[in-house]
Amino acid sequence: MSAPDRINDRINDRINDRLAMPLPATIAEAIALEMERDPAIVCVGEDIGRAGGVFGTTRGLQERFGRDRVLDAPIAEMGFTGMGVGLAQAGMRPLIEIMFVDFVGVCLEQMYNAAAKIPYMSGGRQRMPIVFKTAGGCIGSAAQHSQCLWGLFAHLPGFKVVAPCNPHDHKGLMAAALRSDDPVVFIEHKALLLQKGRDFRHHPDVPAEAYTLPIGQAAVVREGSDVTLATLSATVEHALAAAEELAGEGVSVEVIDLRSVVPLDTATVAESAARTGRLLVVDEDYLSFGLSAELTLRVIEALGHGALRQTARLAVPDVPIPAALSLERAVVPNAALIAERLRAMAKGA
Amino acid sequence: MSAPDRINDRINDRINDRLAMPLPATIAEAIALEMERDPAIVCVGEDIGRAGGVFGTTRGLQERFGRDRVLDAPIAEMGFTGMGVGLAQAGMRPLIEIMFVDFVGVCLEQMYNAAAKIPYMSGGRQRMPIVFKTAGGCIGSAAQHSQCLWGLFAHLPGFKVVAPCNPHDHKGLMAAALRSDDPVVFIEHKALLLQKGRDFRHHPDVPAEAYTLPIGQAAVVREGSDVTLATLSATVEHALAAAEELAGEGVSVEVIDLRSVVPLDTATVAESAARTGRLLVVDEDYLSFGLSAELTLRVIEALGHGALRQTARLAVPDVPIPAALSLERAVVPNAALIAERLRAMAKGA
Amino acid sequence: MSDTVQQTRFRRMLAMRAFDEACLDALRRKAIHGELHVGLGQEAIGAGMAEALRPEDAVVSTHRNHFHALAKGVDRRALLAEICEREGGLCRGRGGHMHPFDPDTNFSATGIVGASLPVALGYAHAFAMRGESAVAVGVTGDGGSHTGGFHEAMVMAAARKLPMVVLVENNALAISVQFSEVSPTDTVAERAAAYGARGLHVDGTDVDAVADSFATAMAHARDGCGPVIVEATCHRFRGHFEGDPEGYRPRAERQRLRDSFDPITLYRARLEAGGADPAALDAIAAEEKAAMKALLAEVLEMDMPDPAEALRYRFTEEAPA
Amino acid sequence: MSDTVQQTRFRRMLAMRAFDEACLDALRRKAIHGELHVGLGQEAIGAGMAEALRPEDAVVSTHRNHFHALAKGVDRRALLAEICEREGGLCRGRGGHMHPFDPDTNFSATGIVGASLPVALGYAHAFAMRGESAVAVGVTGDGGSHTGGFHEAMVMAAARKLPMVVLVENNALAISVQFSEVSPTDTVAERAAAYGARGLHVDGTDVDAVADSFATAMAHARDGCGPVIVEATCHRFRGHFEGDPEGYRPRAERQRLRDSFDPITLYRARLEAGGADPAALDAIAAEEKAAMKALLAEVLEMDMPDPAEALRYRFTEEAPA
Ligand SMILES: Cc1ncc(C[n+]2csc(CCOP(=O)(O)OP(=O)(O)O)c2C)c(N)n1
Ligand SMILES: Cc1ncc(C[n+]2csc(CCOP(=O)(O)OP(=O)(O)O)c2C)c(N)n1
Ligand SMILES: [Mg+2]
Ligand SMILES: [Mg+2]
Repeated sequence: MSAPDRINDRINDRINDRLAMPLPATIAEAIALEMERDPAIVCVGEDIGRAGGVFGTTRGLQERFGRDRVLDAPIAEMGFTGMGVGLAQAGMRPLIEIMFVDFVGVCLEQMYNAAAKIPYMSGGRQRMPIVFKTAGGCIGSAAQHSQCLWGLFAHLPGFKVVAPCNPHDHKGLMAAALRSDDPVVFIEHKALLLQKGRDFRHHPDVPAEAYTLPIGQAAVVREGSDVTLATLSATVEHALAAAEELAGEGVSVEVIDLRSVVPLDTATVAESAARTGRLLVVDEDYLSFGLSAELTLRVIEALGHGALRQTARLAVPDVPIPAALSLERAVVPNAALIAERLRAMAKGA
Repeated sequence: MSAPDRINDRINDRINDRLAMPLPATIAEAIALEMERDPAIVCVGEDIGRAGGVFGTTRGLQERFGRDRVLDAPIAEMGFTGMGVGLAQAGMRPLIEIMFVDFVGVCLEQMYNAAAKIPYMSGGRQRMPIVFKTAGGCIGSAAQHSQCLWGLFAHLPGFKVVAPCNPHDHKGLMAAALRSDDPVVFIEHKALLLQKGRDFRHHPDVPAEAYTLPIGQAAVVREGSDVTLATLSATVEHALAAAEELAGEGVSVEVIDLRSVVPLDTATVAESAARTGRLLVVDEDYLSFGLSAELTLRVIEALGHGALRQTARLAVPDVPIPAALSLERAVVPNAALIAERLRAMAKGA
Repeated sequence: MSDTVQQTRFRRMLAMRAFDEACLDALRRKAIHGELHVGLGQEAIGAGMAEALRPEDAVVSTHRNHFHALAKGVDRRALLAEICEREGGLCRGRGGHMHPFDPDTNFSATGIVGASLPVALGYAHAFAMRGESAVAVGVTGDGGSHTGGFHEAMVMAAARKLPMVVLVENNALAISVQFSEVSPTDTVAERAAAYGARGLHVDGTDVDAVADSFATAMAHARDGCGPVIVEATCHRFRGHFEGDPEGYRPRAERQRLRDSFDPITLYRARLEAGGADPAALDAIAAEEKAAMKALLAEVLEMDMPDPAEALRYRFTEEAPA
Repeated sequence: MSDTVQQTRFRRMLAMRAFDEACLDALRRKAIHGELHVGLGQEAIGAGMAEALRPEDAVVSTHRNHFHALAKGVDRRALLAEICEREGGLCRGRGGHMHPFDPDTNFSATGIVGASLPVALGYAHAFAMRGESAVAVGVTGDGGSHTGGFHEAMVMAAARKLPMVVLVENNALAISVQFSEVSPTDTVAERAAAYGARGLHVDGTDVDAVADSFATAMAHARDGCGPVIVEATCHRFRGHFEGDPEGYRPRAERQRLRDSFDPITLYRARLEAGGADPAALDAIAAEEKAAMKALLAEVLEMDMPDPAEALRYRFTEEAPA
């Protein structure tokens, strides 16, 4: 075996190792790299210290950075979310973990009336470098532990709202969020947090070093010519599966991962939809008064009335997530429901 | 003077008296009539008892119905909003007042994870007849006391969301809300609460007896043929003023008062827009991820792409409400901003 | 021959344990999804509270609610069927194990920590204003005692002297977070003074002690003397939820807790020391186990909800009276 | 010749009163919109806290924040200009009177009751972890003491023994709601025990007493002994906000409070009894009044924000560093 071969082998091993990394380990790595760079970063949340997070996204951080910088909080979200505001005002850069996004109803106050508005209310004099890290999405946990709610945060001015779909983006966007001087709501998906790198269809590979990705740029994750499908978070994987299925039926689907809801990259979606003439927005959040209408209408506003042949949206049809899997499958967009909707669109005018 | 004349005079006096009623007195009257009908109604909120509400919308109720049915609460919204859920489960019909809608961040939990979802989570076995009564809107009170937020409630399934614009509708919709077995978010507008009946351009007259209006039906408050303008709450008055101004310029504007955001009466708006070809949605809530996109897109979905010549939306442009009036006037839709937008549409294709 | 008080307590604990063991079995058979929180190790609290609860009383519980539901008299078939997400469940499979609602017994729960007490407050006000003698019980864990909802509900209940009992199941852990590390006081009960309320502290592994304390608390509240905090210390024998890797405590520690503080073992020893016939106790255990086994088999035969009905029950018009 | 401690306290109270009287004047001239909450009657608290505050300390206040801002050393010209919504104001007219933010003096406020203490908690943690000797002061009214945020912030600060002082301005009213009707305890200070914290109760109309108590509290917190609740009882001389019809209390009652509990009148009497020269005190009063009058005139000449800039400062890229 030649020397270069051995080197390649070692590189491959390393890549293989990294492909075996659970997504939470990738996230913990991103946070650790930033905490090393910047001593102002402080993490506060339930079970993020000794336990390393209920999904493991902060594993190892407390051992490494101590109990003052990685703080196990009591169940007092109003208290420690407001604490984040105070930490930011004191010159720190807090990462506040709200374990599940569903719990936001006890602490939205500090998020939307304080963190999100203080930069404006202070006339730009007070920055709010806070990351609100939280997990959303359906994994069979019923109405109070299954929501996405990015549409809610997006409606309230002052937040950036990020929801990545693959390990590479989680790492780069978490770093970007921690370096941002604005409050960022960073929404992970519970189903993705249960996966390893190699389980991801798209961009499973993650460099070991620190890097950032710009917040607000969508990615075309599969090119196609018949229908434009825009979505984000765990649904990207379902969309890719559905697109593959439709390819077998002769329908070419372009899949766009929005990556963030605020800022929303309308330009990338509009450019694609202008080509395909058909736009499907798929959203695991609730259908009405949320992402799907805003994005669809922004694309229509950008392209003009009549520019598109069809638009459609597939989202949770304004119903709490039911406990029974038989019902959950009927209301949460999955590959089968997406494929069905794409098929209907392809058949349409 | 003949007998019929005297009777007419007396009726006119009565009507004139009632036109002098402040809107809050009309609301208090609606609640009182329902409380008389139904001993299960209990009101809980800050300053609703001895003070009769900070705007007077519960004036006289505590004297009349006692301190158990009209309860002055401490500043503990999470506590007494949840109390509403428990009261409903115990067979009562609570009216819970959140003084200003902006405070919802401390108690949204009980509203959206409990009240709004329990009917569904219980498989229809537990009803939630709760009215969440609150005041929204801009009257110069800056970022934490000026919001509307109906888009936020509308995104979360399980609520009905009502925001009336005139005394007649306030009375009828409050009665309907109190008789509804579903949770209703009833959003008053602070500017309207400072008015008397005769200050209203539309439907200032209110019968003395109890009546209900159906929740979910929009009203065409001014007919027109060139542009359809849909809005609600205090903005209806501004829209009517703008429509009058435009009439002088030869542009005929149809003004629709939506009256509720959930259910949203798309049919009435679509029928009108199909005739005029132009739809303007005006919203005092934030622009993005809210009412304006949802309604516009629903109309487009109903009529088909290309059916409308123009759509436009005018809303608070995703910015916290600034304190300075010079800035507030630039971001909150008022008659001048609406007229300007209508003019631009009338000139367009 | 009917059970003695002691036998009833013993049977109740065994029934509760058998119930949660049936849930574990159902989980293994993939009949339950989402996080399942069982109460193994905390049976003495559920069994101890059952006696003093009247049908008209209300109980508002947490994510770890099975024993409280059983104590309140919720039909265990309907409860298990709901946990197994069946159409025939308490909530037609819509609620699942964290969200059982039973208007017939005034029982409900929530998956949001601290959110139970404000709901109990609502029941308490309704009972008081209607002049009824019912009591509302709000359950929380030690973790929930730090929430704002705990404070706000206590403030309101105490100022109005409402018939509310707050049952704090202090198992010393909120998932991984130790009570001793985040609580400013040694007990939750001592915080009752801040509300001018009564606080009781009891060993929650001793069913007799729990039954006594809980009865005292209920009587106090029922008599119009205002709210009571009953703190029952106990131990959580399993992970926070099924599947919890429990990286935050050594396996040996868990075993030690099971060995030392099993409320059933402890009670059995007391009954035997008092002369109870071991065979009779074995019979009770076997009966309860067999009953739950049969019940689970029955439940697993029940239908799943029909996907075509997924949108029903959001609003009243969708739910026939 | 510089002021004595007593004269300084007297002057501070007069400066505060003159400040809020200037606000009332500005309101009459329609230079302020929205609800204005003044602190008339509560000057002894603001003046009493000023002495023990160091530049590095933080204060997080409420809707009734002017005196706390002045006590913390916020530039009064910028503050008044902000209250009058001018581009030259502390926050360029975006914040208004309920939302002043001054990173230079570590002062901020919120219009949401109870929301101030969690923010103070954040400062306290930052100070402690950085090994600084600064203290974070969270201000709340009696009404705010019933909020969940109060409890959660106290739990966390006490468990970690953070340098936090909670100043409760107990004016016995939350808008119309009487403290005695909704509080389960006679005082807020006595609830400190529920957090293993120190509680101090002081007559908030006596500036000397407030200065002493507040200094004690600050020293306790600064020395790493954990949080302190300082409850200062006082009276609100005006409506909750300007324009409040105050239907909930008789006019005579308001007058009685003004006559009996004006902290300035009371202090003046004490100083005079101690031999102070009435003319010197008059001079102080006149100076402060004149200064504020001049300042208001100046502020009212300042520009309003430019509507073209209404969308700026939402995000960092819109706000130059
Ligand atoms: C408001 C809120 N925050 C966090 C959670 C997540 N969570 C669920 S249970 C739990 C721990 C609860 O601890 P405790 O109250 O002691 O009850 P136990 O699980 O020990 O019975 C947490 C943090 C939640 N459900 N709700
Ligand atoms: C969460 C929340 N609820 C209600 C209000 C409305 N509100 C503003 S001030 C106030 C009373 C505050 O009373 P207190 O804390 O005693 O302060 P004080 O006005 O007496 O200084 C209320 C109810 C609010 N701003 N925030
Ligand atoms: Mg616990
Ligand atoms: Mg007060």
